[in-house]
Amino acid sequence: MTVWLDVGGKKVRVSLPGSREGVVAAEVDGRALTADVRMLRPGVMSLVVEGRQYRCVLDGDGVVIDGRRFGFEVEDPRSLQGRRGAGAGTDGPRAVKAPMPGRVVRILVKAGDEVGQGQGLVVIEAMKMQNELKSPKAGRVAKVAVAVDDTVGSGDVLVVVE
Amino acid sequence: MTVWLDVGGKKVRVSLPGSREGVVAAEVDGRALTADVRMLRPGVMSLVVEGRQYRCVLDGDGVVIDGRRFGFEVEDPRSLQGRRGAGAGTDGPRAVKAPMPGRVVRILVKAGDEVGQGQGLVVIEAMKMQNELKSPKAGRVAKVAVAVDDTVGSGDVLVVVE
Amino acid sequence: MLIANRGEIALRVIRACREMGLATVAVYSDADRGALHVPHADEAYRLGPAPAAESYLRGDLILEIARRSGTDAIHPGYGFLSENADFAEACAVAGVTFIGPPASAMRVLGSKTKARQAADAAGMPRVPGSVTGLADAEEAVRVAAGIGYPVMLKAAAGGGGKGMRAVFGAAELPAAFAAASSEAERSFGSGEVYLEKLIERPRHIEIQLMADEHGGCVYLGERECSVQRRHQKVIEEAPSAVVGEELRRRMGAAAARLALSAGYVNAGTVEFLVDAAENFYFLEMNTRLQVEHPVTELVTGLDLVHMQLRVAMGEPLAIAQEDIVLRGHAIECRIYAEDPENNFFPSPGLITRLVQPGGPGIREDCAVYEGWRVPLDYDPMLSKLVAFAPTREMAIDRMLRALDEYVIGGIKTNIGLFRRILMDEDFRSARIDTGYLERLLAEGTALPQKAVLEDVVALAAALFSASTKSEAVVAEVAVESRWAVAGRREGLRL
Amino acid sequence: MLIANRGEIALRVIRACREMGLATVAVYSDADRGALHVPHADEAYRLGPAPAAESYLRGDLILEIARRSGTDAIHPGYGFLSENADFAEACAVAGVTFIGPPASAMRVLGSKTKARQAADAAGMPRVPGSVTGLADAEEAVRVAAGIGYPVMLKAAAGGGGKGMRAVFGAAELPAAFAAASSEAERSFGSGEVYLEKLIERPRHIEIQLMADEHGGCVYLGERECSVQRRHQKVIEEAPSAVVGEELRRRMGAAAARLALSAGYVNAGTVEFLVDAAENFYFLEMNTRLQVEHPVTELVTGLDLVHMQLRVAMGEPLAIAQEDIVLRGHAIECRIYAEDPENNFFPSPGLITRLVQPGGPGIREDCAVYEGWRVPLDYDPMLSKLVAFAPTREMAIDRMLRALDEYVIGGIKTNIGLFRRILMDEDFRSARIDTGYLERLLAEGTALPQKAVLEDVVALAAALFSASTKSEAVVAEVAVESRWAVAGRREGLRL
Repeated sequence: MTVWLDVGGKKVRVSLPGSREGVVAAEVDGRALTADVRMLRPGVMSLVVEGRQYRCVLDGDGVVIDGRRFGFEVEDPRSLQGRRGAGAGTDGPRAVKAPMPGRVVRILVKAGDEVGQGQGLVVIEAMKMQNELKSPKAGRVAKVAVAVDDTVGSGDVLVVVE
Repeated sequence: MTVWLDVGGKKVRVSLPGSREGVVAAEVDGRALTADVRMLRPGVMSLVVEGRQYRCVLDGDGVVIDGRRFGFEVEDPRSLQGRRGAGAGTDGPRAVKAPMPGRVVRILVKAGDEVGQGQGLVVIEAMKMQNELKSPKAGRVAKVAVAVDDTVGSGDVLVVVE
Repeated sequence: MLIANRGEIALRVIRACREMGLATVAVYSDADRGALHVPHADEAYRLGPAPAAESYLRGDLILEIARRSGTDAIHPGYGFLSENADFAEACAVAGVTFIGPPASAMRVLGSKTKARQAADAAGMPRVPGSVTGLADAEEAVRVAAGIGYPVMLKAAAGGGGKGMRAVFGAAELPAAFAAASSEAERSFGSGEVYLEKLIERPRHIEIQLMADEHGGCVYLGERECSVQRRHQKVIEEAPSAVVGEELRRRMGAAAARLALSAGYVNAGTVEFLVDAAENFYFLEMNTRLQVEHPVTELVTGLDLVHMQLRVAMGEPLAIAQEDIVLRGHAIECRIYAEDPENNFFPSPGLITRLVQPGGPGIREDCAVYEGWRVPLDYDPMLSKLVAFAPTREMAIDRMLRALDEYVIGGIKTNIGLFRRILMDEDFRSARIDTGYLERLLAEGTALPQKAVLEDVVALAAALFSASTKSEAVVAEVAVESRWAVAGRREGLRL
Repeated sequence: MLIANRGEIALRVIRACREMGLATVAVYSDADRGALHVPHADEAYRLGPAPAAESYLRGDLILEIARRSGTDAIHPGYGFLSENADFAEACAVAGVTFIGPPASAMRVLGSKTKARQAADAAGMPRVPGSVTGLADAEEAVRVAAGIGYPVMLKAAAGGGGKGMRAVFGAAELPAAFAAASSEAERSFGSGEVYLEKLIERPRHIEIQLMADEHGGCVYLGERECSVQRRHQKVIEEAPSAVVGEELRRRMGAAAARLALSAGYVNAGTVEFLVDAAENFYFLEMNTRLQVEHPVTELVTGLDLVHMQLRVAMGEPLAIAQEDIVLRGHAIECRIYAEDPENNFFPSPGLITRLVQPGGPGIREDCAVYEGWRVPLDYDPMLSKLVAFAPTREMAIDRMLRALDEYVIGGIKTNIGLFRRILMDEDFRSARIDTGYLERLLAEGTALPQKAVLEDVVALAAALFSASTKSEAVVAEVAVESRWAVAGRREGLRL
């Protein structure tokens, strides 16, 4: 079985043999890598490679080793699209999104206002803390998408600065 | 859904509604019993009945509450056989079985020996401990089913005393 | 004993009650039916909806549950109703023992402004500033002009950094006043704020007190809580690296004098700022058990909750001042569900993986578990990880070892931040003050980390990915509800 | 640092090494690839098949791994090679530091018979008996006749109750001699046994020592280990309820004198029997770290493994005798995979459920986890649960609270036995001796237990049963291997 991965922005191809516990002779981008694999409980695995022991813990789309989290993505090799579009440039309009669920406490700007980079736009309260969301760039407020006391979800657009 | 159980030798019939989390209106042998049910993780459950809170932990065929283990068996109501036969009486031949896996270290009797109740028959070593298995009754050794250095499994017959 | 709180402190009090043979009554909001304090209690009652104002702050409901369950004592933990004198009074009226000071002492010492008056009366040094609450922004500007900038705005009723703002000039003051007042109103039900002079590079050092009903009062050494972010304590330790026997005695005696002057009973903490010249200034008094009490327990060998309960039963203190000896060093890290990479925004949600540290010298006061969804309605503290060792250096290294073992998956936490602080040379040399952490964060230096071979990471990721399907089943089962899963499967089969 | 051991002690040593910045090398038998000491180490190497004689007792393989991994020190833990002087010598020859006493001191003090000679030379009181090993059963009968029955047979090389037999008359002696000698041969590689007079109702009290290479030697108070079954310690505590300052000083000084007389270095324990009149008799010396060392750590505030490592690095002791002060009380319960209802037969197997206790004052030295299969090849100890509190009574009640929280599913354990002991009036009043537990077990009285409504039990069982299918999936996944499960599912789909 072959798994195509994106680990921290780098594409890797890993070939795994049929048996994936005990001594596993794998290949990473064609390089042979023999590991002694032991699943301790779901999501917690001990890997021994040339004597070196790695306790690996699965955390969503990341694996934690030695206290460091390495994000990864499984890629579908049949898909030719690759990653989604390169994303909005810094020049175009930028949406300021809620980084977590919460409630809108104060709105510090209105549509049409000129704002500087780092200027406060909206204050959200979540888990009893008020957090001020700042403008990612200098520009003009194109839109304020929320009102005071609105409940917002993670990722909801709050303000657009253009 | 109805579950027929044998809890510590007592037959019980429990009727459960379709939803089995949150406030559950059940019946135990026809008696209404309303409980607030919350599964914390697989095998660990909090039950609140009339304000009293019970942390219930599933342990194989038993449930542990307040440090006490209550064994139970799910019975198939369609089966008319009930429990297995009442079991060997104390008068007939009695098999002495290995209570756990181990290795036979010494055999203290041979077939035909007369033995008293509590007399040592076989010594088994397991987990670095030697354990002497004693005769459950006075009688005659009908059979010694193992030899020194045999590896035995849990439940294997070692000696039969008749 | 009814525990009018949630989370780790509710669990901690429940455990102490069990040890003393007291039956325990837990209360919970709708967000907390699955919280870990509930299954540890003998009885459990629903309070109300998730918001604290409709549940854990509803003293009337709590007293009604106490009555219904035949409970004759309430432990308020910290936060929520713990410093609410009206609730303490309502308990007294209802014939229920409130585990804490009498309402009268709470009124004098719990309000920051009144406590400052009491401190003045007791001849205790304090930071220059307004003694009473400020009527409005104009008064604030006037008072600030009198004592000189920089100044600090503070909530009269509060603690924990809420309703606090540092102000460096008159222009910022009106906005800061509005923000602090609104946050105070929201957090403590009172928008009263006052201001005082900002001491440069102060250390935050506090004295733990325990007083009985018979005029006995001991101090249990100090805690240093200088590692703060936005006025929230992040790391606490005992003892302080800069407090010697003599300073400890002076601070302890001053704190005890203040408490006795107000007829204080039970556990309390007097907070001080200490400047580079070892001058100490009274800051405020917390009239309750504090989050960071475990470090004091570890270095004194005492159990503060047991002591609280015995004092509340009317017993005299079983220990005299001269018997209290500090031994070893304890450090506490407050592990929060927050994202240090994203301005420390709270990160509530499902804990999909939990690998907790353990071993000698590690204590964890924690009430989360794998499969628990951290609600967004309350403080995002997940755990208090505490390391004890014979010396400060060993305690730091022990904590680093424990942090290496710790993995919390599914949500963001500040575990990496602690690793960085504990490896920082200034922290290790105890060159810290209340601005230390903000400066460290501003530096933004990356933490030196152990090298992990890229190929090994890729292999681990591939092995985990190859098992994603069964993994998904486990996660679902662990998390939502097995009933739901079973139902869904049956549905699929049709 | 190579840790030549397994289980909780290997993990405990690994944690200490990490705290001191030392890289760790674990070794494991085929039964232990999934054991918890492995994933905590920096490096891990397979030793051999499951039987200890082919793995953890193979000093040659261990030294080969040390060489291969470039390790220059070995910590032997307890048991296995920890008291093997030949191995200590082989380490020295190989240029590897053995964390323990020099082979010469081990030879003098590690053999029970030689240690008795050394004790006589050091003027230490001891129980009458044979000073040298017994050639055969005939000699045993002769010696026993000289000192009078009852007598105790003991393995010269051993400890932990293995190879021990109490004999009450000459008729039993030959069979007991054969059994003890064979068990000793099997456990320690030497069948040498000796005998001594059995003291009536003695308490087992031992002194913890730590000696450096510079002639420094301190005693770290005593532990009482009188609660034993078949000469195996079941509960240990510090301090002993019957040892006062003066007796402690006398026992400690005698123990230190013995150690110094043999050039002893590193951690060691001198065991005594203490009779009702507070006479103490030398029993034996254990030339290694002991299972029950945590109770000493909790009451002294020290870390014995850190001290072991520093001593082995050639450092002088950092603490003087007068600085060692005992504070509070600690109790340890050795939790075993064994069935108290069935003659305490070992109960290895799969841990299908694990709910561990926690909270203030609870330390658990443990290396098992949910999904771990306890192998039948080694000692069935699962965990050392330790409670610390200001007083003995509080420590007992704290332990009871922790035991109430503890659930180990899938295998039998002795948790219920501890509940019974800790609620027993004689134990609570410290009226204990080495025969106490056997007497309690012979009584067979049932433990008073909290009432649980039958209907609630039935409902819980029904709710669990209703979810059996998804439960089974989880158990499988947790336990065997997710790869196997995934494969099976795919198979089913075909």
